[in-house]
Amino acid sequence: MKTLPDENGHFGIFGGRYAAETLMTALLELEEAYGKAQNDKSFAREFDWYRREYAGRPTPLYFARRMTKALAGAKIYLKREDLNHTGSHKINNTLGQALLARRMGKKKVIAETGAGQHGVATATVAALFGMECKIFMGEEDIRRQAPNVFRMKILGAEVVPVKSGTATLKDAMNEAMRYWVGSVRDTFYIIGTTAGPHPYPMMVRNFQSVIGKEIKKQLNKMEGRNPDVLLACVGGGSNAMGTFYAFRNEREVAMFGVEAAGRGLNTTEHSASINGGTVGILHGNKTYLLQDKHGQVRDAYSIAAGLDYPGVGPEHAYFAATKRATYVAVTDAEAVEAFSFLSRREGIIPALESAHAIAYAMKIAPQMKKNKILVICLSGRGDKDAQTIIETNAL
Amino acid sequence: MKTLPDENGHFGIFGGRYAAETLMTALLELEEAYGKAQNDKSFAREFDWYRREYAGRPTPLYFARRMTKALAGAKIYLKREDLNHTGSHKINNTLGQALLARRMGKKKVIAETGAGQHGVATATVAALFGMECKIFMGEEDIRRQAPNVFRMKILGAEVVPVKSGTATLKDAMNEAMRYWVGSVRDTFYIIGTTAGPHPYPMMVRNFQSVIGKEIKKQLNKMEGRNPDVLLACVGGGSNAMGTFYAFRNEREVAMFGVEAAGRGLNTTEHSASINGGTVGILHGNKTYLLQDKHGQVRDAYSIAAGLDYPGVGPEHAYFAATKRATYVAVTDAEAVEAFSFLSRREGIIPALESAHAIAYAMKIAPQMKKNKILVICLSGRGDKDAQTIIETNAL
Amino acid sequence: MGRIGERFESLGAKNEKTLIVYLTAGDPSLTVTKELIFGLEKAGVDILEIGVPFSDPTADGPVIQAASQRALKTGTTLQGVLDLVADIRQSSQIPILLFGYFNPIFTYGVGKFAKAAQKAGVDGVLVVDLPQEEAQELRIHTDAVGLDFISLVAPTTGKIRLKNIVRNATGFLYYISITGATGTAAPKIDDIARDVSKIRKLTKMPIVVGFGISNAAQAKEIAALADGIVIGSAIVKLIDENRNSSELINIISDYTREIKEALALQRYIVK
Amino acid sequence: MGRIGERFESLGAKNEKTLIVYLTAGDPSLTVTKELIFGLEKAGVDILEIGVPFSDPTADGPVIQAASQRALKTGTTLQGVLDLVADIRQSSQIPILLFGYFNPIFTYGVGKFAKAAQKAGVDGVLVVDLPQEEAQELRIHTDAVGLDFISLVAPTTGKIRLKNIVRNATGFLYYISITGATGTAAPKIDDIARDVSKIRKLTKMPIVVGFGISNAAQAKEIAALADGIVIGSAIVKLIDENRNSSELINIISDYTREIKEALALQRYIVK
Ligand SMILES: Cc1ncc(COP(=O)(O)O)c(C=O)c1O
Ligand SMILES: Cc1ncc(COP(=O)(O)O)c(C=O)c1O
Repeated sequence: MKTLPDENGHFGIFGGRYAAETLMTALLELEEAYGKAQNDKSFAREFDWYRREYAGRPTPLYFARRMTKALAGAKIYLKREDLNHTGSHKINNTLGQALLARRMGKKKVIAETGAGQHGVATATVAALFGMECKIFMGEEDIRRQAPNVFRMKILGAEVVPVKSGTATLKDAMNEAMRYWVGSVRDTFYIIGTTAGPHPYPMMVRNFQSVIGKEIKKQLNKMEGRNPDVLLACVGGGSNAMGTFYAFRNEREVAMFGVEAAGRGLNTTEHSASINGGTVGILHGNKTYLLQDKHGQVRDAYSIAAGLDYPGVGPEHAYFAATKRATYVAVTDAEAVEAFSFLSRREGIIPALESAHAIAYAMKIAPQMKKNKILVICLSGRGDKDAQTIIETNAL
Repeated sequence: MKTLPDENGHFGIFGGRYAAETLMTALLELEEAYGKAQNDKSFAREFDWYRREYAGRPTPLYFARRMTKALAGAKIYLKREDLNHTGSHKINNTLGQALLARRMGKKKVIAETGAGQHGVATATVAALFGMECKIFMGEEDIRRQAPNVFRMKILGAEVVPVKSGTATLKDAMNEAMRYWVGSVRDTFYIIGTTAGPHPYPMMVRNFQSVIGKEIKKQLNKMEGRNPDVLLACVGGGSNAMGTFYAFRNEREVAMFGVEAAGRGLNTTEHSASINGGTVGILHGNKTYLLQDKHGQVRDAYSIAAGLDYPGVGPEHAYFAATKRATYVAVTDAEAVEAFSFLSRREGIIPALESAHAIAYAMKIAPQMKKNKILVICLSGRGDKDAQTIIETNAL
Repeated sequence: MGRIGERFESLGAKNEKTLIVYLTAGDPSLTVTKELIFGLEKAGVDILEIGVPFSDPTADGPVIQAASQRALKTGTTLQGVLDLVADIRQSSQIPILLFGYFNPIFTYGVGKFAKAAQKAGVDGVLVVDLPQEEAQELRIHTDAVGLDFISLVAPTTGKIRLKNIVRNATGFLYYISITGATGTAAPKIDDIARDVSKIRKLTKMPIVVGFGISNAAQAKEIAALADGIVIGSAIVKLIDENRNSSELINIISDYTREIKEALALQRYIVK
Repeated sequence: MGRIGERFESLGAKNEKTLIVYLTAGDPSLTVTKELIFGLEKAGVDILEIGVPFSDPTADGPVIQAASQRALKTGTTLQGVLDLVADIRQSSQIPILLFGYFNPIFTYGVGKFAKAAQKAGVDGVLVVDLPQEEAQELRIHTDAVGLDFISLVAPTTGKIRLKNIVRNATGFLYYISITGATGTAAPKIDDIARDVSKIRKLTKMPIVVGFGISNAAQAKEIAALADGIVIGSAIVKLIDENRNSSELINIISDYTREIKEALALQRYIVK
C-alpha cells in the first residue's frame, strides 16, 4: 500500500483541506511544524517520555481468559487503552499535539469534545504544559457528561457551552472552528480524532499508531505472530486507525471498524457514517457523512456520546472504499449488553464507545476457530457512563 | 530491623489477633494458606501476571517537573498508583487476596468499603475470577460515593447498606465482620487495608509492598540512588506501608505518613489516629485509635472518605512508636488546595486521600535542598471526588 | 471454687440445668438494670451475664448492638457496671459474669480492672475478642485475683485448638450454638449434640450453650444436651419492647420463670 | 466579461465604490428574499451575495448561523436558490454571487451545479471552504461555463500564498477584514489599509472588503481603502429583527440606501 495521504492530504478521493482561507496559513504552518517534528529525534524522545512516564504506556495487551471461554471461539486479547492516564486513548493524541503546540510557541489551546474524554485529555495536557485552555462542548453533552465537565474545570480549563444546532459534538466542533478562525494566530486547535482538515487526520493517526505498534510487538512476543482479526469502535476513528495502522500492509490481518447503529440502521437515529452515509464534506475533509439529499448534515445519535458524530475520518472512508477494512455496526442495546458482559466476566468496565467493539466480538468470536486470535481495542473505561447506564435501567 | 510481625501477628505491642473464636480457625487457615502461597513460585507467577497484564503494573514513577518548579525545593517524583486498573493502589491487594481465596477454594468474597475504592477493587477481582461478592458500605458513604456504588453494581456485586453507628467505614467493617462470623466456612473476607486481625496487616502489607519495590528500582535507574523522603497518606495505611516497606531497613530514607486532620487536630472532627489517638483494640488488632476515655471508639471524620477511619494499621503504630516513620496531619482545606494544585500544575487529578500527601509535600518540599529527592505515593485518582469538591465550592 | 463453680456443682447435684441470662447493662438505664437483675434472680436465673456496652460490638447481632448503643447513649461505662455489681452484692450472691469486648477493659487498665472487678464481686469475665492467643494479657491479672476467665468454643473451632481451650478453661465452657453473631440464627440441635459430646469427651467442666436460644421449648431441648444454656438476645429484645411498660420487671420475670421451669422439669427426664 | 466585472468597471469609471450586500436565501422565506432583493436593488446595491444555507456554517458568526438554520427549517435548498435567481433574472440584471459551503454543491453535483447556476443567471460563486488547494474540483466546471470563482484573502494569508491566489482570481478579490467568523468583530482600519495595499501591489483586479462592517460610517471609511465593501451580518440581523414588520422591505432599503449614499459621496473626496 502506498503511503497516504498525498501532499494535499488526500486519501484517494477522501480527506483534503476544505477550510476557510483564514485557517489555511495555520494549517500549512502546522503541517510544516509537524513535518519538522517528525524528522526530529528530540521530538520522538520527548513524546516517548511523556507517553511512558506520564500516560503510563505501554498499555497491557491482556488475554481475556473468561471472555474467551464464555464465547468459546477465538482467543481474545484486549488492548487496554482504558489504563491510560485520563482513561482513554485520547491522551496519546493530545500529548503529541500539545508538544507540537509548545514547539510552535503557542500558549493557548482549544478543543471540541463530545463525551468529554478528549476535553479532559486536552485540559490535562494544557495543565501539564501550562497552557491556557478552552473546551467547546454542546450543552446537551454538558448535561449528559457532567463528571467530565467537572474534571475539565478542576484541571483549570474553561468549558464553553455550545447552544447551536443540537448542542452536541458536531456543533461543538463547528464552534471550535469558528473560535479558531478568530484566534488562529496564537491558538493551537487540538482536534480529537482522525478528522478535520489535513494534516490533522494524518497527524492524529500517527500519534495514535502507537496502539497498533504495541499490539504487534506484544502479540508477537506472546504468540509469535500477528492477530487474525483487529476490532475497534469508530467514532471519528482515532482509536480504530491507531489500532489498524501498523497492520495496514499485512494483508492476512482482517480489520473491523464498529460503528454505532444507535436505535437501528433502518432508523435515522444512528451514527454509522460509513454504513449509513454518503460522501460529502464536513469539518475540513471529504468523507462519508450522514446527510440528507441536499447535502445538509444530519444529526447523529448514539448512546455513546463519543461515537455521536455524523462523519468519520477520511482514511477510514478510504479503507472502506478500498475494502482494506470492513465496517459494521452494532446497536445501543447490543452495546449495553456488551458493557455488562465485560464488566461481569472480566472486571473491566468498558466505555460505552468501546462496548461497541466488544459487542461485535461477541458476534464473531464464537464463529471463529479456537486457534484464531482476535484483538479488541478497549479504547476507554466506562466510569463516565454510569449515568447513561442508570437511565437505560440495564441493571 | 527484625522481621515483623512475630508468629502471633504482633508488631511490638501492636497488632495481634483480637477476634471472635468463631473466626479464629478461618484466620489460622488463612495464615497457613498464605504461608504456603508465599513459598510457592506459581503463586508469585500468577500474581505477577495479573498485576502486569491486568492491573497495568509497573506504574510509572513520574518526575513532576512543574510541581518541582513551583515549590522550588526538592525534586519531586509521583508514584502513579492512580494509573492502576480501577484507579488506585487497592487492586494490588485485592488481586493477591482473591488469588489466595481461589487457592483456598472459596467461591464467595466479602469486603467493607468507605470511599468505595476497595469495594470496586474487590468487585473487580470477584468478576475476574467468577466469585460471588458482597460489599458492606455505610449508608452515608453510599450517598457520598454514588459513582463507586454504581461501579460495584455494574461489576455484579451486591452492595449491602449498613445503617448502624454513623453509617460509615467503621460500621461497614463491623458489619462485614459480623457477616463473616456467620459465613466463615465458605466466604473469604478481603480486608482493604493493613488492618484487621493477623495475618491481614502482614499480608496486605506484603501485597502492597510492590509499590516501594518498584520505586526503589525505578529511582535507582533514574537517579542512581534511594529517595531522601517518602510521603504517603494514611487511612488504614496500606498505600503508605506499601510505599515504605521496601525501605524500612534503609535508615537514610525518611518516611512521612500523612493523616487526615479534618477540621483540625484541636477539634473532634479528624481521622488522625496516631496524632490524635491512644492505644486500643479495634477490628482485631491493637493500635492507635480515636476513642474516649472509656475505650469507646469515636467517629472519625475526613473530607476524604478513604481516610475516614478511627484506627490505623498496627505496623504504622509500631513505626510511629519506634520513630521509624513520622506521622503528620493535614486538614481538609489543605487537602482541597493540594487537589487543585496538582490538577492544575500537572494535569493529574489526585484522589482526595492522596491530596493529603501532596499537601504535606507542599509544606516540606520548599524547605528541602534542590538535590534532595521526595517521592510521593499518588495512591489514586480523584474522579470519584467530583461531588465532594463541588460541595466545598472550591472551584 | 467461686460462686460460678459452686452454682454448677449444686445444680449438678440436683441434676438440674443451669440457666444463664444475658442483659446489657444500662439498657434502658443502670437503675432499671438493677431492678431487672433482682427480678431475674427471683425468677430463678442461676448465673447473670452482664453485658458491658461497647461502641463496636462485632460479634453481636442487631438486637444487642442496639442495646449497646442505647446503653452508651445513657452514659454507661465500665466503672458504672462495676459499681452496679458492687451495689447488687449488698444483697445478692448470684454468680455474675461480665460479658464484653476488650477495648473498654484495656482502656480501664487490665490490672486495675481485675482488682476492681474482684472487689465489686464479679465472678468471671467473658471477653469476646480475646481468643486464647491474646488472652494472657488479661488472664495474668484475672487469674491472680481468682476471677473465672470463660472461654468460648465455636462450631468452627478445630480439634487441636479445642484441646488447648479446654486445657486452659476455668469456670465453664461456653459453646456458641450458631456460626454467626448473637441472635442471628436458630441453633441446629443435631450440630449442637455432636459438638457438645466432642467437648464432653475432653473435659468434666460444665458446658453451656448460647447464641440464638429464644424460647422455653428450644431451651429445654438444648439444655438436655449440656449443663446449661444462655438466653441473651431474646431477653434484650423483650426488655426493649417493654421499656416503657410499668410491667417490665414482671414481664421479664415471667418469661424467665417459664424457661427456668422448663429446665427444672428436665431432671425428671431420663437422659 | 460578466455582469460582476462590468459593474466594477462602470462604477470604477465613475470613481464610485461598489456596495455588495449579503443575505441568506430563505430567511425568512424565499418569497420574502425575492422581495428583499428587489428592494435592495432599488436602494442602490451593486452586487448581491446570496447565501445558500448550510447546516454547519463554520465560518459564520451567530447572526448568519441563525439565519441559515431558519432558512433550512423553511425547506430552502440549493435548487430553490437557483430557481430564485432564475426568477429574479426575469426582471433584473443585478450581478448575483452565490455564497456558501461546498457540501450542498458537491451533493448537487459539481458539473450539474455549474451548468444550472449559469443557466439560472448566477454570475459567480464564493465557496468558503474551498481554498485554492481544493478549488479545482469545482472550478473546472465553473470556469467552463464562465462563472466567476471569487477568492478570499484573509489577514492571515501569507505572501506566497497571496500571489497564487491573486494569480488565479476571477471577478474580484474578497478581503476578509477581521480574523474571525462573519460579524464577530469590528474591523481595524489600519490593518485593512496595510493589507489592501499589499494586495493592490499584486493586481489591478477589484478588491472588496467584508466581514464585520455594520454602519455607514464604517462603510465609508473602509470603502475609501478599496473598491467596494460587503455588508452581511448587519443586514441579516436587521431582517431578523423586523421579520414580522410590514415595513421590512422599507427598513432594509432605507438602511442600504444610507450606506450607498455614504459610498457615493466618496467620489467627491480626494483619495
Ligand atoms: C473511549 C472512547 N472510545 C472511542 C471514542 C471515539 O473516538 P475515535 O473514533 O476517534 O476513537 C471516544 C470519543 O470520545 C472515546 O471517548
Ligand atoms: C485513593 C486512596 N488512597 C488512600 C486510601 C487510604 O487507604 P490506605 O491508608 O489503606 O492506603 C484509600 C482508601 O479508600 C484510597 O481510596
